[in-house]
Amino acid sequence: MQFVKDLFNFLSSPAIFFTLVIVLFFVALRTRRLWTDRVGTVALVAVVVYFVVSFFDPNFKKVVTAPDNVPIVGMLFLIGFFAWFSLKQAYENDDRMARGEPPAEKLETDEKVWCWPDLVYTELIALLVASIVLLVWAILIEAPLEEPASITVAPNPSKAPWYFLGLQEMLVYFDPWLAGVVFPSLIILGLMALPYIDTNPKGNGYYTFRERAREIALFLFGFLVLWVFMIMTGTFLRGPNWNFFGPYEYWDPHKLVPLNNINFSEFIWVRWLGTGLPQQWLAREIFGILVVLAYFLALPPLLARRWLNDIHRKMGAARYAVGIVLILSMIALPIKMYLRWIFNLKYIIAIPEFFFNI
Amino acid sequence: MSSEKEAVPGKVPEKAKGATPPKVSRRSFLNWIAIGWGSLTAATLVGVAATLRFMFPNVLFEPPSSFKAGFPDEYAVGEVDERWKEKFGVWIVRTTEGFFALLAVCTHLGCPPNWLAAEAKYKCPCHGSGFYRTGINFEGPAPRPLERARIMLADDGQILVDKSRKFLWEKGEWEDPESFLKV
Amino acid sequence: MSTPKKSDHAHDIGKLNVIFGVTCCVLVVVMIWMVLDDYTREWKDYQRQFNRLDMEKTRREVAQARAQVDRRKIQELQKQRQEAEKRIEQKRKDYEVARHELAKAEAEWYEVDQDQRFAKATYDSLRYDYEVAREEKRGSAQKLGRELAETEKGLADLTARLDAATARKDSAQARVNEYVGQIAVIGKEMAGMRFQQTRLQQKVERLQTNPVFYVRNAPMLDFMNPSLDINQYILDNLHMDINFMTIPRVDRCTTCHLAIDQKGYENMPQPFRSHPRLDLFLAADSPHPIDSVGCTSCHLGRDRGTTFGTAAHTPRDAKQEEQWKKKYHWHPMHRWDYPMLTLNNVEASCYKCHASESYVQGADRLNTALRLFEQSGCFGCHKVKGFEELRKTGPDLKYIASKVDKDWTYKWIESPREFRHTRMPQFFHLTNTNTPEDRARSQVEIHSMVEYLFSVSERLKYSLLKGGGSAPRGQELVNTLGCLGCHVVGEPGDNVQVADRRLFGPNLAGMGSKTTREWIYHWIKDPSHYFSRTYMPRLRLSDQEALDITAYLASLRNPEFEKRPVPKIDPKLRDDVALYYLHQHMREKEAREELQKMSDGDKDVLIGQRAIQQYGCFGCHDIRGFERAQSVGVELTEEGSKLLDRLDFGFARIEHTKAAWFFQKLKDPRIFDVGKVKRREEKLKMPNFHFTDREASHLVTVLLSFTKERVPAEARKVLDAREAQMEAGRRLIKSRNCQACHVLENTGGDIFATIADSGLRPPILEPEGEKVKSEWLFRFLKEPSPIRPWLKVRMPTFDFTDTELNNIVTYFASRHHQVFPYVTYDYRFPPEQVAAGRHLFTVMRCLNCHFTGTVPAGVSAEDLAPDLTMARERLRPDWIVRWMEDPQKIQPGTRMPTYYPEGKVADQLQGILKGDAGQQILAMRDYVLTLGGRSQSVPARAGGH
Amino acid sequence: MPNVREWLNSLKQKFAPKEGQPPVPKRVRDYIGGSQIWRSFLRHGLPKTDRIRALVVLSNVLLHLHPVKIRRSGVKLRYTWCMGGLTFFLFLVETVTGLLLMFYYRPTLEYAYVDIVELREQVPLGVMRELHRWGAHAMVITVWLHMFRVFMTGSYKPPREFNWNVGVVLLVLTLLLSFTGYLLPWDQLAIWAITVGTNMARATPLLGHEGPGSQLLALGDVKLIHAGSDARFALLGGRFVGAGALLRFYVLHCVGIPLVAATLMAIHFWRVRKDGGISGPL
Repeated sequence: MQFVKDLFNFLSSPAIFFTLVIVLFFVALRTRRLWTDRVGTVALVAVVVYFVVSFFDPNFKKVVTAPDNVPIVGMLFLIGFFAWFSLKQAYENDDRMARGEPPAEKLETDEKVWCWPDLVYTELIALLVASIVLLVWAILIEAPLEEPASITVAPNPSKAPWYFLGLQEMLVYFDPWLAGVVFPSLIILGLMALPYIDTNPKGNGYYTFRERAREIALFLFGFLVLWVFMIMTGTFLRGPNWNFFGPYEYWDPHKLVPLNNINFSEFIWVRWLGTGLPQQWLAREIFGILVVLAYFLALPPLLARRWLNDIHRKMGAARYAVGIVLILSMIALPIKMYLRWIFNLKYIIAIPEFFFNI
Repeated sequence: MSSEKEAVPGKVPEKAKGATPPKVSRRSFLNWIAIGWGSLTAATLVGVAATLRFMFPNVLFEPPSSFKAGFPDEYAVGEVDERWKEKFGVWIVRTTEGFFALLAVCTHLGCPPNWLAAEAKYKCPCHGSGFYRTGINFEGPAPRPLERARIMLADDGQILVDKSRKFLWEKGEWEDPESFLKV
Repeated sequence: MSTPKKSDHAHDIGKLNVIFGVTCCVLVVVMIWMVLDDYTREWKDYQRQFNRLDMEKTRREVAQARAQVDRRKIQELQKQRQEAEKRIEQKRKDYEVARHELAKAEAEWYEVDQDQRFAKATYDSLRYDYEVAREEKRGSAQKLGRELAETEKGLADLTARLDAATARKDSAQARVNEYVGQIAVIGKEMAGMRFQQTRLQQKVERLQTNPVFYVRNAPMLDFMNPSLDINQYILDNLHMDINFMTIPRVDRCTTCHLAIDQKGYENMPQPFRSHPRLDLFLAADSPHPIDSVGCTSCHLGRDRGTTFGTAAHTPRDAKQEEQWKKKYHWHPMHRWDYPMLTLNNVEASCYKCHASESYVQGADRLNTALRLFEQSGCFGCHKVKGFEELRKTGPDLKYIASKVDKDWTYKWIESPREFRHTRMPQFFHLTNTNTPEDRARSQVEIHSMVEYLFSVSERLKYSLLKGGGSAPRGQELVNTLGCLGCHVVGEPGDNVQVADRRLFGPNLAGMGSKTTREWIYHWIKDPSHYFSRTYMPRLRLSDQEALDITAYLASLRNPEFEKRPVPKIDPKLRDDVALYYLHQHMREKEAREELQKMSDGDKDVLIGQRAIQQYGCFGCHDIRGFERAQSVGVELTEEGSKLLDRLDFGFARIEHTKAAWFFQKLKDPRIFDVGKVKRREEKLKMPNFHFTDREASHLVTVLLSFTKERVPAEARKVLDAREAQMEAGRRLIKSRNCQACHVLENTGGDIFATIADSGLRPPILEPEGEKVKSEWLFRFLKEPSPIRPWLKVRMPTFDFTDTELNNIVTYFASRHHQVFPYVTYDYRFPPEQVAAGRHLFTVMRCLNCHFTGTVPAGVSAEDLAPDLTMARERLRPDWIVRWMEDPQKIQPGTRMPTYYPEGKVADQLQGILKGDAGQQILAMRDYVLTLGGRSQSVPARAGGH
Repeated sequence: MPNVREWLNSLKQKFAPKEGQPPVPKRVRDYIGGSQIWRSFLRHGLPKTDRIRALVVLSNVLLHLHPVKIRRSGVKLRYTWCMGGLTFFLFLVETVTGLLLMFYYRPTLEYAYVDIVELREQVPLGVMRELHRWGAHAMVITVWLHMFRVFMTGSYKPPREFNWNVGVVLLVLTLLLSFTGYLLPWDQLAIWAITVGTNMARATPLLGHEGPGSQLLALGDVKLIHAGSDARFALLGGRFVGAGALLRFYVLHCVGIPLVAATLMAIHFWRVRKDGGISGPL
């Protein structure tokens, strides 16, 4: 038993877990066979069984049943379900369209029904069900209330509200101005820009995967992997001092994790050239600055010329520019994460004089 | 537009009468519209700015996080000064180079350590963590060095210690110019 | 369709455009007006003005600082620096090499240091893993243990490398320093010399009204980092009562009083002047630092106000009020209940934190005022928390019939001041009871009061005096024994202007008219027989002395008073008054019946008892039958916080302020009845104390000090163990008026005014605690015996209880941090030491003033010093040493010469004990201590010195 | 008294079963259904005919958000998940429970925490607080799922770009509503979650005092952006999470954000109809 727990603890360490999730995500997205009722049922049962069995572990139970973590568990199930449900429908529609039939929704589009009672009634029932769920939830589980607020005694760990834990998890890899300000703004801007960048006229109003594979892959990668998965990590796997703890590990505030991180400039000047860091910040950070500039300025045209030629042509320069910057920003997160895990890289550009660290 | 359509020869003087004044006044009307919308924009901007300004009160009811710690020449070189420890939880240490302010909070579990002048170390009475004069940990369970507070020179030449800004050694923040007061 | 349309619009759009344009412009203007109106604040003008003044001041200081810098030294340093630079120039190449080496060493060090830190972190983390694994008995523990050991080795290796790298770096640095070190040192030295100047210069720059100033303080931008800013202190401990709750004071006074807590602004115009007592207040090192005591906790006023008016300033007098009205448009702030105290009443605020102390250092006015409050017996009629357990002010009337007769008593009650100056107030024939009817009725009441008092009085049997005394001798005794410390002998009716403490006991004028020789004689022999709780001590008078004094006091008469008639009482009126009192608690018919049954004596007793009850005589006197009576006046515990609306000003034309009302009330307690139609029982009852203006205004301060403000324990003056010990003794010292004769705590010695010869005055007791042994002091106070037999003034016997004596002894010892007042001393007197002491004694001619055993004749009192044979019993040996070292330090002005000024030994003493001052003093001390009776018998211990 | 009796008798006579008349219940129903009050409030009979069904939706301000008729796919839960509707419902739940909580809750340092404890322990049906809090969490989840569904069905594509944008803003507002409410219990969870959350605002470029570029906003050595004048301060009304923050968050939570959100919701729903109803394949 302990071995299995250790294995799970080991697998859930950020680097491994994240890699597994990415691989699983891309493999699963393209595997038609997964999106069927049977697989869905099996997966649901498996996850439920996993939770039930894990409940016997005190450490697991303690974290999962913390009052404010209950909604997150619920959310994980709901999002898992709906992800499966939407993709199932998408693949079914794809199959239909492959057969030359219209998507399932199309069959029902042209026929109209009376709002009263069809819609209003279903709405009413939905409200009733929601009310019942909410009331039961409220009766059974007390809303969390801890000790009175104190500005001097910080709980360890101090966590943001759960829906922002993705951002807090990002803080491990990026400075707050990026993780807390720039990236959230980009997420909002990106979402708002979505209808203007995505010029694919297909897939409007029905579930489909094949017709919008790239859009869906990108969006789901952002939503499921970079947002929901990060929230899960931040909630369940981050303990005192924001150290990583496996699901069956005791949250020991004394746990020590070496943070032997090193800046890009140190790699270059200290390790590689052996000359020591230059005094002047521009000279010191010039390589990092060049790398970042190249990533955002040189990479897009390069991509446009080589691999994304068709997209570039279809979208036009303006859409392409906005879209690619947004996508590169999104990808920057996993890139930085891997750089950290593999090279212990702290900052690509580190100018603490101006609070400017990337 | 419509007047043009309806224009009939008999009404010519009328049209001329109607056409000439607008020619003068249209420009002036345009000017009035420009002035109007311009000032309305300005008024809105003032309003928005005033609302923003409203969010910054002239006085604050927060206890000051900083305190004045006397004049530099009141401190002896090489000494750990304990006069502010009880009230503010801060040691002020003067080296040959200058001053730094160490927070008297053990990095292990938050107890206040004591300065043992004879042994030249800070010793935490709770679990025995020991720190050098600089604040670097060398014994006991403390995982990291003591934290430094911002220190600078105030207007009147006194030392100003601001506890709201902390500098952590392990993050390399002791290099920060505000973590150390040069003399 | 047929009629041509003029236009499609209801309005002339062109006109609307114009109206729109104009409206928008007006809107902009109004918006800007709003912003500017908000921006303009009174305090900003003050701050700008202060900036200007401060800059001028700082400029002057810069000039001063510059003048103080040693210019020649600077020039020299500059020259040295140039030379050093030249030297580097000459060896440029070597210097460059050294710098290159240093850069290399630093780079290397940086890398090794980082490696070492990483290795340390890895090691720590591994150690944790190992500990956990071992504790949980995991299989991996062993492997981890091995790994840990290996890592430790690696870490040790890296640490060694780091040490080496550090050494290399340091040596490289040292080499570079060979070139530039001197320049750095010179630079540092120059900066140090110019430190003040630079700092002040920077301040001037900050104070300048340059573009930066205008941007920082521009409207709308001034939220970022304005230099004009509201200053405030939040006082969490000193709350302000806003009725539903108390809230912390937020003192914004320093927004305009910008330099109030800083030294050096004493000559600035207000509001920029420094506080006159920075040693006591506001300064960070004073007992009342500004950040915890603030301003309004003492001065009152509105803490949050930032304009002259809304801060609730209070003008000193009518003249200032006029000025303020003109200058600041000042008007009383009606919506604030606690306007600022005028300066003469500020000390009232001390009391809310220092109520636990009988004597507040620095608050002279409050101390005086509180003593007056106590001596006047205000607490007898007015309940005041903290004054409940005090002794009643007036004498016990238990034996009144043994002391005075009825006629005198009648006249005394009717108008005490006709007899002499006294604290006894006048109850009758006052502003609201001055009509003939009132007077007649008052006379009935007084008459009955006297009858009542005599009817309940016990009588003491005094034997007739044997032999007579001499009045002149008696007068001499009164003047020299020390009676004048507490009593004055004035003319009758004379309000003698002497120090308060000397009015502690009654004025002795008219004694002969008041009482008998027998009473005087027995009283001065032993006052407690007549009044057990009297403060009057025994002076251990011999029979003859007592007779002499009696003769003198009996000769003091007040013929005017003796001649005053005692009116006959109209029985009809007496019946009316008796009926009036009876009617108060029974129906008229019953009352009449009751009256019928009463004898004259009964009526007198009834009226007298009721009158005493009504006027509250028992507040100051112990009177039979009133042991449990409740005080008759308004409770004053929170009088200072009383709202102005609750004070009835009547028709009195005085200023409507609390202070003015109090003052008027004290000066003429019945004034607020003037012009009102009132029945007798409705009238104000407070008697007239005939306070002088000075006394009345002092009492106003006291009243203002009684507030409802509840200061939390943290902010109150809390006595530490030592102070608490001292406090009990201090209270006794105050209540027994010790300071009338002795100087103590820098005050007192009022009797000195009557003793011209400074050698004959009572001793100054400042150093007493460290000087004398506690057991000696205890015995002395219990049974005083003369120390300076030539003094005429006599230390009285106070008949303290042992507890009281202990309190006093502890007080003296604690004052000088003598933690353990009773100490055994281990005397050792090596003969050679004593011999040297004796030799010194003769050389220094100590016996010119001091003596051993008998007082030498023919020496003036001024030149006499205490008998040294008492030293062993009386003095603390270590004090003798300190005294010899520098008597002036202990008791400035003492006639004892300083033999060792600053530790130097006089020429003629050089030969003794190698001319060592310390040794000489010790020798003399030892010698002095052998002078006492038993000293010779104490053998020197083995291994003595 | 006699008058009342007479009146009752007259009523009895009036409703006494007479021949050829329908039974009493029906007559009562007809009486009520025919009364002016009833007709003025409900305007139409039971929706038995299509005309009345249309009238129900058309003549009711609450229901007229809906079209009279709707595509069959639009009512299929399989397609819509009903997440938008649930979000709106939860918003209403939050409004009502929040309003009730306001009767007991005082946003001051002295009382905030004890008021919450009182709600839990003493206030009758203090479970309102649980409803409010769990409803808030549920709303965050449903709004995410709503967005997820809208994306998966491509319903942001023309002509719904504008409404998608409104939706994104509403999503952000929902998070802000939850975030501002998180502080109000004034317990350790609240204060530190908000401290951690708002600490990021310190690093706002230019406008945060620890953000890149804030040093540029300075006049010589006079810093214009510092802890007392930066973006986080505007949010908190103080340098740290204290009395000012509690009050500001309370006002934003109870009035500011709900007002904006309600307005945008009205626009959102109206646009759904104007853009051709709930989306479906074209």
